Amino acid sequence: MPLSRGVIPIRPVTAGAPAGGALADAILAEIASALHEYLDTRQNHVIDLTGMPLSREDRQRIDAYLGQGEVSMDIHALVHSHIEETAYAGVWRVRHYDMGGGVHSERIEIIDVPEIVRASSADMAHSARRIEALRAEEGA
Amino acid sequence: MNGASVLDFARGPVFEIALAMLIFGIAWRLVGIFALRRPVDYSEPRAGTGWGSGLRMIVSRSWPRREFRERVLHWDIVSYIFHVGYAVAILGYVPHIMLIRNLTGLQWPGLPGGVIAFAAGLSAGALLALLGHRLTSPVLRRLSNFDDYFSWLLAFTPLVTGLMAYYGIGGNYQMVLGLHILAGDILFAWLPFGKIMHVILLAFSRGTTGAAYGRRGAPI
Amino acid sequence: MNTTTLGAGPGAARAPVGDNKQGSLSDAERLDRAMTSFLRDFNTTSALYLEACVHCGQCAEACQYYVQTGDPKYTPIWKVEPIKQAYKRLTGPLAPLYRLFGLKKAVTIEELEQWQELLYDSCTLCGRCTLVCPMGIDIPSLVLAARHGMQEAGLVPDDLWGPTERARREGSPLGATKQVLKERIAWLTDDNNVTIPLDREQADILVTISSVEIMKYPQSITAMARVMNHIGASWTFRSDGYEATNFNMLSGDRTGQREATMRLINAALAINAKTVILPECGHAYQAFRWAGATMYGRPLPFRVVHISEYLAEELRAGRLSLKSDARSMTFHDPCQIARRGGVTEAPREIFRALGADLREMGPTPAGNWCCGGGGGVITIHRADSLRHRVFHLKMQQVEDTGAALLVSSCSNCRLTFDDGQDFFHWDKTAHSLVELVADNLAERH
Amino acid sequence: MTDETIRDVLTRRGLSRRAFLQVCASVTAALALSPAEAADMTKRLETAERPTVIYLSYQECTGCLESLTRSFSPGIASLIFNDISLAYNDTLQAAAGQAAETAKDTAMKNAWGKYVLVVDGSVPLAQNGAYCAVAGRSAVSDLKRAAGGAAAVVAVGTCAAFGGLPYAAPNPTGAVPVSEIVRDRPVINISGCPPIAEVITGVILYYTTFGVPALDHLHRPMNFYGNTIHDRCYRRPFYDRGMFAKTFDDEGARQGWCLFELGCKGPITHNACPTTKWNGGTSYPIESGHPCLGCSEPGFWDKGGFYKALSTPTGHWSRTGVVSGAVAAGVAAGLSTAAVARARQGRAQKKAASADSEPKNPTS
Repeated sequence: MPLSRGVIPIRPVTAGAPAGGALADAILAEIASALHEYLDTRQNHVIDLTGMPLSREDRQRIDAYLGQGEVSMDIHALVHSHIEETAYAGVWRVRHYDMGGGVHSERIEIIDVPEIVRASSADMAHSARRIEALRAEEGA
Repeated sequence: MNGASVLDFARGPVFEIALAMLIFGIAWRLVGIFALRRPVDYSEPRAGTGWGSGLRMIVSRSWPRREFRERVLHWDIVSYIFHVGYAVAILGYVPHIMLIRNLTGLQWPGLPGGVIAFAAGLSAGALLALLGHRLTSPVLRRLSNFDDYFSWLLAFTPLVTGLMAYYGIGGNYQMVLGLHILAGDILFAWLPFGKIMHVILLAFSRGTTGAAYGRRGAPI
Repeated sequence: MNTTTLGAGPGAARAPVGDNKQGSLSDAERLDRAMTSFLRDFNTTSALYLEACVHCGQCAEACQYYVQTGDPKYTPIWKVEPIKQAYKRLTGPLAPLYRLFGLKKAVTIEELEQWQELLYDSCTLCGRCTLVCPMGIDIPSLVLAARHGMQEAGLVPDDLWGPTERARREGSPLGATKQVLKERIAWLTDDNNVTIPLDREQADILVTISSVEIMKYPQSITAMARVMNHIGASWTFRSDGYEATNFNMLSGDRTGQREATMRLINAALAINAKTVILPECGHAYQAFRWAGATMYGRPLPFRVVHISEYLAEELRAGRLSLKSDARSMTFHDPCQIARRGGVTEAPREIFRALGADLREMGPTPAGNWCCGGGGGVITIHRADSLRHRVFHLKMQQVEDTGAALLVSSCSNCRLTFDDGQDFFHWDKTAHSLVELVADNLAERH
Repeated sequence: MTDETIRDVLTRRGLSRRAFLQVCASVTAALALSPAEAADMTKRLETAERPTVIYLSYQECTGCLESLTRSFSPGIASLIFNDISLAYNDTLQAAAGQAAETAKDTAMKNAWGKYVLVVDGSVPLAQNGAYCAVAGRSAVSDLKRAAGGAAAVVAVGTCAAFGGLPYAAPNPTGAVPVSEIVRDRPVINISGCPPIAEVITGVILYYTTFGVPALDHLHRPMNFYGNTIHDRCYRRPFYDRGMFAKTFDDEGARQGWCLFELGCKGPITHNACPTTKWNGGTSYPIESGHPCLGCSEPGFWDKGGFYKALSTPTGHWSRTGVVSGAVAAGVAAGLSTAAVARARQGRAQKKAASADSEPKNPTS
């Protein structure tokens, strides 16, 4: 449990407060060109926001611009991941949460469907084996 | 020697030695001058003892008299840019104020880093211009000796290393910071032994002439 | 008259310039004497000055020799380089370090010989450099100290040494002996119908004279007498103490300087003078007003004033009344009286009393350009062409005022102006302030 | 070596490729890899053999291991490290005594020449290494033996990397960092007191896929130690604007101003704290209001005090002593040089007087 903010009179200051929203513009430009790139070459593009020194304004602007799209998914694998399409088709926001519930990785992917959503052939083969095994067990 | 050890060295023993040399040298030079014979002037003063004029001249000679401005003011201004920039960088930068507080217990609010960097940059530019002037003016070439160039170098090095440290130029920050502090140490240690001693002698030499002229009632 | 040795105009026969050394000492002895003298002179004040110089070179910009020639050797502080060098090696607190690291070489006899020109020919001790120096270094005082050593070493320019040596021998540099003075006063009294008291046994005021006046401007003596008489002062000239010029000081001859000073002091003491008036002579003012008591070793028991100061006092006291002379005038402040002497208001009070249209030179009094003849320079003939170059500055400054009349209060300046006027075929003549006053005395009713 | 890949291990544990991709995302985010590098790493991890890690501890406080295992929320990477790769660690394993030694020997033999040797703690050399011994062997000989079969050595923590606390003056045990002992293997220093868990695991995974990462002059991976705390500190704007907390409880401290004046060593400390943070990304010391101690830098114990501003002298000598000594010496020097000058002047005066008693001047 985090200590109550009232106990210790600390007012945390968010990172990079005075930086302005310059980075948001650069990211939006990158998204636009990545969409063209994907249409031309089918080459996907990932923008990893995790290590970027984004200011509060940057985040607000990115959120405001990208908005919410039609698709929203959750993955419950090793950890929880949340994936949602933005208001722009093919522009996805992918967030991986760590075991404590914090975001450990946050990225914008430009692709038709994010890689992590697809079921892998190996897993599908494994599934097939498991179903056959189950049926064999039931049949027996 | 890596950056960390240069930094520790500069902040540690070298600083102490430099501080000792600074104080030792100033005491030596001032006592050495004032323990010489003192001239006695029995003439009847026209206007008091001249003390007031001495004090006044310490201040007034900081700006050239009207009659000389046409010929000297431009270089005076360059020199002022150097000196004021230097003073702003030394006295306005919080890490420096920390040092002063550590040494004297005095402190005052600092200035933003950008202001300091601007002042230091101007100061460095002015210092370069002054060197150019010294190297090209026949008068200055005639007068200049080792002390002039060496003192210039020792004044310039902390500025440049300080700016490098501020802007993260030169790779290893610890090394650059260490060199900056080392350069400051060397400047400290050298101060009393070369022309930079003028920061202290200035008041005495101006005051002496101011007082002498003052008691004569002569313009200063 | 023996004035040809002084105001050599164009084409005047030049005195033969020897090797400009006095005596037959060996070089080593000369050097040793110079160093000994330098050493004796160092004190806290000169030490401060020699330590404080930052080699900024601004003094050059104030010096007429540099300004007119652009030659860096005329930079004022460079002129005292040998004494600076000696100081740093021998006396300064860091002298052991300087010697240890060989940062300053020992002064050589060649350097001293080379510096003779810089110390004598190209410095009038005018002190303009003192006013520009950011460290406030009084360079003329250092030049004087250096000249002491040069004199001890017998390295004074012959042309300057001549009158200096004569002053020692005869009591006056230009041959104005006691006998000459008496004769001169006798015929001035006759010619001008004026009472000129000489050798009165008691008087409140001892008036002194410059030998330049005795030999070249005798009318100045008459003028002084008329003014003093007009005021009704108790005054006298003394044949045992009249010569106010002190060429010995200019040469660097301490012994002679002291002797010349003591003659005036003793004469003043003999008549119980309350006041000694110095004539229109700049260096006399330095030598007696400011250095006199120090030569005496204690404060003088009488006050010393320049004639212009005295006249201003009497104007204020109402004992001197003048007619109006509304001509446009400009005043040349003599360096040693104004800039280095502190007498700046007195002459202006006199001009106001005359109702003159005073057109000040720019700049003056502090920044005034020197006439170029002070400090003994006027006597050194080999320096004539250099002196004429710097006189050009002065001439320009006078011309710029547009004043009809040029007045000064120093007969040495006047001599220099006369010479320059001659050389440049200039239409301006320098006049004496005292003579101007004498010519405008109001009638007593 | 096991011939198993990391992917295989995850599959065996019933985790899908999606879980694997989550792992990769975690690792690449921690390493701050570019998207292209991240894609490359994902591909390589798919086929990379599971690394064997042998973890040895010498003069240390176990804080590094605590960081690794007891962090607020164990990260994915540490899960991999602890549960998948770790072949030997005397603190974590159940075995003890002879059984533990045998386990270690077996692990080393099985992966001889291929394992990653992680060392935690400094190695004492004084008294023939008697200050630290494991199973009757001194730390130094134990380390030399283990390093003999290692593909690379990872020195975890400032003690192993730079000597750390045992190395602090006067260093009674003669402690040295691992790099002083191991000279014929690549040594990767992961400094910090302790280091960040994600950094330790990230570096090991990076080594597994790409080999030795780019290192700085102190052999620390540039990925994590390439920037100073100051470079990425969210309080940096306050530093630049000259706004500093003066004490721990003043308004500046409450407003989150720069802690430089309180001794922050951020400007000279290279670490990933501001980006990776601690306790599962919760915060890092400066965010908690405490200046950076500079724990990932060599000799941080001996820099004159944690709360002394970086620009002030470390001050090992007495200030009063230095100042008064210098003043006294200066006055003495001044008086003596002046006395010498006066004596010289006196001699000159005498000489001039005797010269004056002879013919008065050079001309006569």
